[in-house]
Amino acid sequence: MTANLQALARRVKPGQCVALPVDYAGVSMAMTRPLIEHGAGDLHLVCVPTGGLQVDQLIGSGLVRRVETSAISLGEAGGAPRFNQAVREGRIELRDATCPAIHAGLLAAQKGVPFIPMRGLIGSDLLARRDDWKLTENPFSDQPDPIVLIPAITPDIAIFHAPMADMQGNVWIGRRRELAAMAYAATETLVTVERIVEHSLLADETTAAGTLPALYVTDIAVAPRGAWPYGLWGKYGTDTSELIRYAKAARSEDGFAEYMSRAEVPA
Amino acid sequence: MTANLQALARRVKPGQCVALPVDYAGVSMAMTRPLIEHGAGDLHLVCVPTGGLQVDQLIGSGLVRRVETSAISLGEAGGAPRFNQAVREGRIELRDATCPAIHAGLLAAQKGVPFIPMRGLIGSDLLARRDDWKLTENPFSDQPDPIVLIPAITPDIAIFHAPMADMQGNVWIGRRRELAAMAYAATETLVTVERIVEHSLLADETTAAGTLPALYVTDIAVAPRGAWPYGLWGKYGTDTSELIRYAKAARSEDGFAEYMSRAEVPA
Amino acid sequence: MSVALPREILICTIARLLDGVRSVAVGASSPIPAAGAMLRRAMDEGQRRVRLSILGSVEHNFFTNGSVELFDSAGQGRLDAFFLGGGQIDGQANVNLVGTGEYPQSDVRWPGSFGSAYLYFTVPRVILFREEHSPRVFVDKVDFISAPGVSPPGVYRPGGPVALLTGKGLFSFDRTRPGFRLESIHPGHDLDEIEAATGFGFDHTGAPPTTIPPDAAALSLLRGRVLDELEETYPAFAADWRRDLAGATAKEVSA
Amino acid sequence: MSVALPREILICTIARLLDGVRSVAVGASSPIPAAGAMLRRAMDEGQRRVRLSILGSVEHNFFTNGSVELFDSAGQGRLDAFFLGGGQIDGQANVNLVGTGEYPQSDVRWPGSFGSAYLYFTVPRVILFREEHSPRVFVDKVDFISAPGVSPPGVYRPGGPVALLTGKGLFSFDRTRPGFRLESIHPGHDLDEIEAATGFGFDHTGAPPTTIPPDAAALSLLRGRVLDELEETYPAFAADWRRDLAGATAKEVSA
Repeated sequence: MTANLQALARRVKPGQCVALPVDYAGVSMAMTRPLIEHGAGDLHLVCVPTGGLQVDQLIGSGLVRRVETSAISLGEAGGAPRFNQAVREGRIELRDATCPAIHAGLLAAQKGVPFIPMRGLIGSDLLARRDDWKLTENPFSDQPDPIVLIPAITPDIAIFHAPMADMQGNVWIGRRRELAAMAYAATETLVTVERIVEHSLLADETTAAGTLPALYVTDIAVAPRGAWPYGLWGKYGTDTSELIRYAKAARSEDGFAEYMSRAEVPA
Repeated sequence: MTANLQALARRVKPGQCVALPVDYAGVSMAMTRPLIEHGAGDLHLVCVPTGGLQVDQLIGSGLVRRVETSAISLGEAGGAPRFNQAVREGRIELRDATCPAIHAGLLAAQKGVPFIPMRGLIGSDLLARRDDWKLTENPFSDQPDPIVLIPAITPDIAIFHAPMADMQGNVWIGRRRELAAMAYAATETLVTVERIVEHSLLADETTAAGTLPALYVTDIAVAPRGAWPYGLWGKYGTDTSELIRYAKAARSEDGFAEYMSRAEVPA
Repeated sequence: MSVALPREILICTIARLLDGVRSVAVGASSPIPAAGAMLRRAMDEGQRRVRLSILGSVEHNFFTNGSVELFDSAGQGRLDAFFLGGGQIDGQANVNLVGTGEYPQSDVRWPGSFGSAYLYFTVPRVILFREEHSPRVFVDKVDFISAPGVSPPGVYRPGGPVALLTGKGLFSFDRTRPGFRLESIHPGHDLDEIEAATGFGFDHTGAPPTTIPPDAAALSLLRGRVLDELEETYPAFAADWRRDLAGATAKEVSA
Repeated sequence: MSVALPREILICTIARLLDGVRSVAVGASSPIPAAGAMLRRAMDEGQRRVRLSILGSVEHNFFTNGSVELFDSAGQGRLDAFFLGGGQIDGQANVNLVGTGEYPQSDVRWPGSFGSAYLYFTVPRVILFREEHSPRVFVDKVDFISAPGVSPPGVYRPGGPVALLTGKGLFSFDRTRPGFRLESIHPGHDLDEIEAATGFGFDHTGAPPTTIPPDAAALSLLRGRVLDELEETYPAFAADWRRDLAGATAKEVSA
């Protein structure tokens, strides 16, 4: 079931809702350029629960209509320049959230329910600005007890990078279970991996414990160092100098265009 | 942090809510006799999501006031005799549930919310008999869309058996993640294990993926073959002949008493 | 190859009912549905991947998120087929897994509802399977509804019963009427017998056909690969089946 | 041993604020809170186990259920302490992590609210930490409330702010009033300077004391074990700290 990166990218259709993981959980940076070349735009990105380089590059390339996120930054390399400019210019629709609200929305989709309640939020401008969240009363309390309901987030596609997959399409995600949560919630899931292993990941209880079953995996492509310049837990670290190089270049639209035209994954 | 079985049993207080796992997930049968000897009664058992031998023996020993479960049976060995008799005689309060409702209640506790919505149930006598479940309207729908809310289940204590723990109190549960769900929801969690390993289960990403962190584990005792006569996934199988032996003996109160007085874990 | 055993006809009928599924789950202690799903998987090999999960099995378990994942995957619409039994089943396809008489002090108490009150609503193709075909099982009205066969308009219900398979025959279920229709009768049984053994009314043609027996290819898969696969999870059932096969062969040889 | 560096005073103050905690979590890119928690853990060793989780760290991560587990454990009441910063913080302890000016077209856009709108409600001991102490950070009223400092009666809120630590001083927070009180001033700063740098009013005594500097034992733990531990997650910060220490020692030697 392995394909190339371009074939994976072609599964994304204009206007779709695409879920992407947090920096440290396994971002499929290898998919970023194929997605930009494929050019399906008008995307609604859901950052699980925050976004960074990949989101900034997709926004800079004009493919994004709306972003739902708890934060977007380049970490130690500072703010996300293309995101920040798009916000200033009002070119993207913002759905500012808080991390557990995004997890709650995905959980609702995982459970097949229309909403999940969540504590907190009351009195924040996040709640004031989110007309898709509902304030209600806890019906199990005999005292007034307001609580927020978060509607299900059902991405069309989830995209992430993982250390390995097997020939049956099972993917090892370790303790990065937000990747499973994304896949459960999404209709399709596209995965890039460092390598394909010959043995079944489900055959051994030790590896099975950290495996996302093929049931949730639509397609897989091999992309060694596919999270670069982000790191991949247990495999390689983040290339902070590259993030800083990007952050500087992408301060201007021209600098961004130039960066995107030449930067390549190092051997 | 390891103790003996008796010390673990003493943590259970009369009237508490105790969560116990399904037959195949790691039942701490080794704790059954210490619990009976300790004698804390008036218990509210929550079966996650069904119960078997351990629940039947605790009921037969008169320690149980209420059972919340999706089913109780001895599997291939048939019905649970002490449970069935207690039901006939009206000696225990029943909270008949369905598996995902018990999972939903525990999930609500895990999330720190008072309830979780759940599909299904409508029109069943389960719902008709559960005055703690609430039928409500989905506020996100503009059509009539009834949906059931399941209140949080917050056990005082969860008890289960697992293959191994490390010196820091981390417990390897593999893909039996209902054990983690029980521990997240419960105030205290008591675990018996086949063995204690010297290395940290969290030090290696492969074992970390299937590990319940010590944060949720109150105390641990070593009990080799501690699930017997149930099996332990990946370790040993179920001793069905012993279950059948029990099922026959426990048809009568005397037979049950005699069985309990002499059966011991085989070497 | 000897003639199909009754259990083999059941297994093959289940495999036929599973035509086209991508994923099927089987509860614990359900060897015949498990074998039916295994046969379907074997028959579809090379054309379509059929995923099978047997609760409580280590080998046949594609889930890695504990016992909740079966229900979650059903809620997501990823589970195409499931099996339900029932201490009582009535003509509206209501299922009772709890007990007879007054609740909660049931005269006869069964284990309980398991996941029925959820999966019956969410799995598109629920196959009711109960080998014992008698008036105490197939009743006019169940004493306790673990899960209702149909729901009023407005109730979220992508799933529900499509068929009822018993030791005597195969019924389809029409959700709109609602009610059962006898589709075929297993070899060795007849309509009068089935009517006498069924406590609810059902549709049927004047002379319902005989249930299609397995062809040689299916029988060969069944007695080879499927029987071997089944052994891991249901050793007692597999041994019993092998004994029946040996007996049938012995009878043919001696005949 | 040289005199405490400013960052060491901050770290030790955080360790003091964490007295008695069983579990503490630190967000990504938070080296000073992380070091404070590591120092607390080192100080309590042998008496009390302090669990520390640093988001994004592989080494300092006791969670195994993905990034949601931090929030779940807070919801369960298992997380005793957490840190929040803020592009703006006002006198009601409202925190703004989103941006200045009109929303959504902010003049300056910051990353976003992260988990603040939940953890501020559920973690009993939230420590506000912002090194930059200036009127643009400490404002009369934030432009966007990522998370409110206090909640009206009836709103479920077991958690909230207990202290605000800046580069100039340490404040406590009184939820009932609500408002901040200046508890101590770091060496090299004074009340006038703090009043000028703070855009909201706050309580204080006539002459607030100087922030307690770390004693030799704390300093020794800090520059040994804690600095080593910190290096895995924050190599750049650790290297910078080591440079400052070398510089301070060189100055003392040359003095």
